[in-house]
Amino acid sequence: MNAPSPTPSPYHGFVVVVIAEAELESVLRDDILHAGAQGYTVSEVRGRGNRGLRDDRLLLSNNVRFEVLCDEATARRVLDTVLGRYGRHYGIVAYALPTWTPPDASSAHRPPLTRVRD
Amino acid sequence: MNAPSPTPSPYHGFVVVVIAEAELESVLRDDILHAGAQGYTVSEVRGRGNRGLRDDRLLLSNNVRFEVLCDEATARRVLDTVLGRYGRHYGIVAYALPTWTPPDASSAHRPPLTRVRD
Amino acid sequence: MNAPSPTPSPYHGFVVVVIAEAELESVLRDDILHAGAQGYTVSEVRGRGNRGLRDDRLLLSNNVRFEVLCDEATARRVLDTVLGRYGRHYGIVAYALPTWTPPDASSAHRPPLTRVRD
Amino acid sequence: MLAAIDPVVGFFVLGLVAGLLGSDLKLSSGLYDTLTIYLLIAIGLKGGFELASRDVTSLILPTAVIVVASAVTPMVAYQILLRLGRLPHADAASISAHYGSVSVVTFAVGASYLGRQGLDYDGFMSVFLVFLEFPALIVGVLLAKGLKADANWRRLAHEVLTGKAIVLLLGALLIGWIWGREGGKALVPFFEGLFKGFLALFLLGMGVTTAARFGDLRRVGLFLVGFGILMPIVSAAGGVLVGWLLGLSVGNTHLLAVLYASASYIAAPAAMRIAIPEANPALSMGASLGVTFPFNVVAGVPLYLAMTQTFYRMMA
Amino acid sequence: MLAAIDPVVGFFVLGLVAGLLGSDLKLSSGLYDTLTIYLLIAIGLKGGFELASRDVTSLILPTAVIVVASAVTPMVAYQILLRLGRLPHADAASISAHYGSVSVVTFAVGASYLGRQGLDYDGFMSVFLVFLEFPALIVGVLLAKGLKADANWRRLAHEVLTGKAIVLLLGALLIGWIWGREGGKALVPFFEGLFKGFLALFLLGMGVTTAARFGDLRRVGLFLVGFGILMPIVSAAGGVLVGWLLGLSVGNTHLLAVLYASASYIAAPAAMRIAIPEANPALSMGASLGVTFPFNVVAGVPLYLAMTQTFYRMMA
Amino acid sequence: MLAAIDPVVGFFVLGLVAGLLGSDLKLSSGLYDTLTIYLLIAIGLKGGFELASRDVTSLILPTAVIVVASAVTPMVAYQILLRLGRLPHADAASISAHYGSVSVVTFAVGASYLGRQGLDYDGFMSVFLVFLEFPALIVGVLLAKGLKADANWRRLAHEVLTGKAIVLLLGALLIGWIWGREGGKALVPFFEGLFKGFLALFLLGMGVTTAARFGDLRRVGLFLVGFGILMPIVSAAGGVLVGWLLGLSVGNTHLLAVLYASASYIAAPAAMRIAIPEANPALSMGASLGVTFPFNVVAGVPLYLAMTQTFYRMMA
Ligand SMILES: Nc1ncnc2c1ncn2[C@@H]1O[C@H](COP(=O)(O)O)[C@@H](O)[C@H]1O
Ligand SMILES: Nc1ncnc2c1ncn2[C@@H]1O[C@H](COP(=O)(O)O)[C@@H](O)[C@H]1O
Ligand SMILES: Nc1ncnc2c1ncn2[C@@H]1O[C@H](COP(=O)(O)O)[C@@H](O)[C@H]1O
Ligand code: NA
Ligand code: NA
Ligand code: NA
Repeated sequence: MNAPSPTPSPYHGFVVVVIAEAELESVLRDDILHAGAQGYTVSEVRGRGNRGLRDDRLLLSNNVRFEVLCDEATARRVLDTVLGRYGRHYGIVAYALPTWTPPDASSAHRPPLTRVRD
Repeated sequence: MNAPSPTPSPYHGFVVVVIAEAELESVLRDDILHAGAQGYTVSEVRGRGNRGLRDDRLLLSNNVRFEVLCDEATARRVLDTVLGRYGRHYGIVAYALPTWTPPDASSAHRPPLTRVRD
Repeated sequence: MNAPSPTPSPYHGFVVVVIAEAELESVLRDDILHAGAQGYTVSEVRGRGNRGLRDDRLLLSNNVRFEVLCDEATARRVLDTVLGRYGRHYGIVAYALPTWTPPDASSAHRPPLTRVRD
Repeated sequence: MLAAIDPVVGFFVLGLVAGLLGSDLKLSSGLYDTLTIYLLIAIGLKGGFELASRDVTSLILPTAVIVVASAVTPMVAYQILLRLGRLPHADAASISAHYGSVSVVTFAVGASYLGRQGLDYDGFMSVFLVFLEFPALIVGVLLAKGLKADANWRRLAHEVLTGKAIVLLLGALLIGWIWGREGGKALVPFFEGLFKGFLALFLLGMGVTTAARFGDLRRVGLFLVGFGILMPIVSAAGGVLVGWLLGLSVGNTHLLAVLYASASYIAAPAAMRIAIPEANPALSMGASLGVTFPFNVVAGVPLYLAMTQTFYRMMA
Repeated sequence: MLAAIDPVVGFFVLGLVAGLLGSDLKLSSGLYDTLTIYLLIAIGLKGGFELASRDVTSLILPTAVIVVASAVTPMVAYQILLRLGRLPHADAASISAHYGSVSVVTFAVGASYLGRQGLDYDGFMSVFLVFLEFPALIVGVLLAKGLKADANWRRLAHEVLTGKAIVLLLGALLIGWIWGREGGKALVPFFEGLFKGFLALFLLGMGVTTAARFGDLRRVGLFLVGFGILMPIVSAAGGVLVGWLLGLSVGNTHLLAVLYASASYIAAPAAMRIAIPEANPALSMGASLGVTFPFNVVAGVPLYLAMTQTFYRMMA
Repeated sequence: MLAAIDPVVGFFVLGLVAGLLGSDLKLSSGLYDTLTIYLLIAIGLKGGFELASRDVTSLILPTAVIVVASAVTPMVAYQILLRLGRLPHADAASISAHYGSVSVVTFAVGASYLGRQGLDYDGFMSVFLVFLEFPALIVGVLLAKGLKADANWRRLAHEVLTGKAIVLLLGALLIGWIWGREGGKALVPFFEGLFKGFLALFLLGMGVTTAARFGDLRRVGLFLVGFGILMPIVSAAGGVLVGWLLGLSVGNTHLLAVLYASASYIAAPAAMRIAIPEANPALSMGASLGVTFPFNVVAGVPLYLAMTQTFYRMMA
């Protein structure tokens, strides 16, 4: 059946995770939406990598962690944009994960691009 | 060998992630446990989606992010419950990921439902 | 081509997630780096499991959530170390996820161990 | 002229300008929480100290009148929003509840302003503050759901009555009342001496927040902007009338007008999210935080005093 | 009668009631941290100012006696928990350490209470506070591990000695001692003037937390509830005896009794989690935060004063 | 001798020791933010109150001179870093900008120190503080990029001008100026009475942070450690000269020397991260927080006063 079901299904598609210096939050936000994502979730994280410790309890700036649900094409655009633009000079890592689709008739018929809410 | 090994193995099964308005935290908590999960991890996140910005630094309420390790059946129940109950009127997104099982004898024999600690 | 490309590719390999009592943060940090990880990201989370509620707004200590990007061998070492050492007496759960590799020539040639930045 | 305004309003404007310029100035959410808890306790304590030093029975009648009269605001607001604004049922009800309820910080700004004018008011005004939190929320849900079963009244009542606004105001009021100013004098340097400083910080943050809310004004639409300015003036006029009928002093009546005119942005949003989930929170918060709060703090508070004084002079 | 109690206890009760009603009132963890840091510094400074104005050598003997005597509490507690309570070895040791150590906030409530009774006490009592943090933790680990090698004493010593409780108490004590009240007078409005306000906020949060801990009481079991009430009374009696033997004033002896009776919930849990990981933290925290802390704050503090006064009258 | 030092420095040392011992003492990031906001407002207000009570036109010339002269520091620093230190272009430019800009907390420590010496200074010194934030940042970018198009000046200007340091200092200055000390007296107990207390807490946290930064010293290298100590002395000497040429009092000149000697660790890092992303922030922060800040707070501030007094005596 193609009629929209009253209850939304769990998201199936991709999750892109981007971890970067907090200074980049506002530009990453714009880039992610520009790449076609319809939303994002962001949280404050601390970390350590090639550039040493980042922890705002020590007056250093924190990192932020973006989590973006999107389809495959958007996932690639997000990854390409953020790593292409900031990967060279800024502390940034990014990866993607395919989400699990419950093997269930109603949602199996949905294309992966469908938003989670009807 | 069926004897419980002294060191626990990494979790294999599913991770369900639910991101929703902070007002729903207490009901989601109950729903998740009701659906059969044996625990959950929750953190404060901010975000943007169809309903605009959510950021408690701006006196708006935050979102919360639940992360639930569970078996497949519980994963489906959690997703169905939370999206079914709150998907229509509240800002909520949810997805699941299958975790990776290290191809290693001792844990391969464990059924996916086994809790991570012995 | 083996020449390093100027823009980094998205991370492909594994993500290990470790959630544990905040008291373990400093030792987990060392163990994770020891196991061969080149970095980590950590955030404050709350949670509930076999040992009841953990929430620092209630003067109980919080949990911390480590997220480690690494190759398969390191992922196994991290999981084995942290669960082996602390799994018995402390509240700790851990799992791993394989990340998605965009089916794209330049990064497909990279071995999974390659760091995300050139 | 500026001297008549309280410098705490300067901090509100500073936050507003910083927000509009896109400054990185932000109050952490922990600081917001701390300031909210502080202001609620300080105001509650002050009311309690006052109650301890006077005959309480004389307050029962005015409280009852003021609380019952406060139900008029949401009912008028609902009709306006539904008929003139053509808003959906649920949104009209939710917004009405926001406007019928009260804002603690607007009250504090009003009290500050009175102080600078050399006008007196009684500490028991914060007793009204406590009781004015509820009625509008109840009216709002009644408007949205009628008396249907699914209105989950128990959960709503719980949400409202145990919300931190009520718990802290009422609790601090009781503590102040039981111990009195003399018994609680060790608390005075903190909860009275620093009041203006904490209020200044809170208003700084509110300025930043209000600036961020201006973006919602587009969604809110021109109609709601007008509503967010005119509705408080109408409510304030009602407050002047009720205060005068009760024989309150000019200062007290002014504060009552400020209370009626103020729109809630702490207790109401949380309660409405539970009670009327179909309502869009961007509309109610956009109007109450983006329009009415700045209007009241900057222009409304002095205006309502002028209204009060004019009316009292006319009736004298 | 209520007038004898400090209004800060009113805030504790308010938090407790809010928590039991399921209110959304919560202190952010940042605010908890801030309040803890403030209280530790304020108490340390006060002790330091006192030391600066007196002959310190006269304190060496009483400090030594008080510290050594404090080791009795965990040893008695351990036997009771093991034999009467039939608790596992590790849990008995860990809980003993909690009860042998001290609670800064209970101390502050005791000092407030004395003040309201018009009774004097000496600022150097907070010197004891610093030194009473350790012995029980060491005894606890000894009980759990004996002198076996795996007790990782170095890590434990580090954890305890560099824990923020000790570092701030001792550090502020030194600063107060070095500069004296005159040299540090610019710090007085903040660290003394606001003390009761900060204490009130902390107790408000402790009330909420205690309410949340009541759920653990089921796990804790009836035995531990009784233990959590009777053990502090026994320890307080020991404190009265030691204070009297050392010839302390009634006020000082009361505070010593309060210190002995109080159970740690900041330093001990962190140290025990490292030293005795087999022990279940829900048991020790349930008893110390869920039973003993509220008992002490509400009933214990006045009770211990009555005990002290009665004993001093008997011996006079 | 210790009596000459402000006890707030004691808190810095306490934090440093705690950090070096590996204590779990940490200030939450919310508390850091709160303290920063408080200090910026308090300093700005103080300057504004001062402006309100004097003829402002007399300040225009000295401000201009002081601001223009401040561009010398980053230019000298750049040459030293590039030629003697052989640092990469971008790093030399970024570090120069940090050293040319100013540190609000170092300024506050300097002002405290003067107060303890019984020396006067004028509140308008914090006006200079505001204007000394910019020039070095602009010089830094000019050095890194020349006047090339890609320097994205608009974004940089925005970042600097709307950064919370400038917004709060300038905003509070204006508020203080408009309302004056009399009009803003309700703010005084909070923003002046508690100043030293907040400063003590901030320095406590800075101590912990500085200790954590010591790890970067290895990366920073011996050269930068020497630079971090000698550069501020050179800049302070320049400050003494400029102050003397402008005919400032000894106290004011000392504060000018402290400003010139101080290195930024709030405004500059954020601005440089945007303007010169190629520069490694560990170098500039390691030098400014790990070397120069502790040096200034503990040794520099008294040294610069000695320098000022000696020079004034010589020239008298
Ligand atoms: N291997 C890794 N696993 C997880 N997070 C990482 C890893 N490497 C770097 N990060 C995160 O990315 C931030 C910047 O990395 P870097 O530029 O390497 O310092 C760090 O502060 C961490 O939060
Ligand atoms: N595409 C997305 N990716 C990640 N998080 C999202 C996405 N869409 C929505 N969210 C999260 O879900 C919350 C509610 O979404 P909404 O109801 O669409 O406003 C948002 O505030 C985000 O935190
Ligand atoms: N099933 C689960 N899903 C997600 N997080 C969990 C789960 N079980 C436990 N946790 C997390 O691990 C912590 C310790 O677990 P426990 O030792 O079972 O109390 C909890 O506080 C949670 O944050
Ligand atoms: Na109203
Ligand atoms: Na004790
Ligand atoms: Na400088």
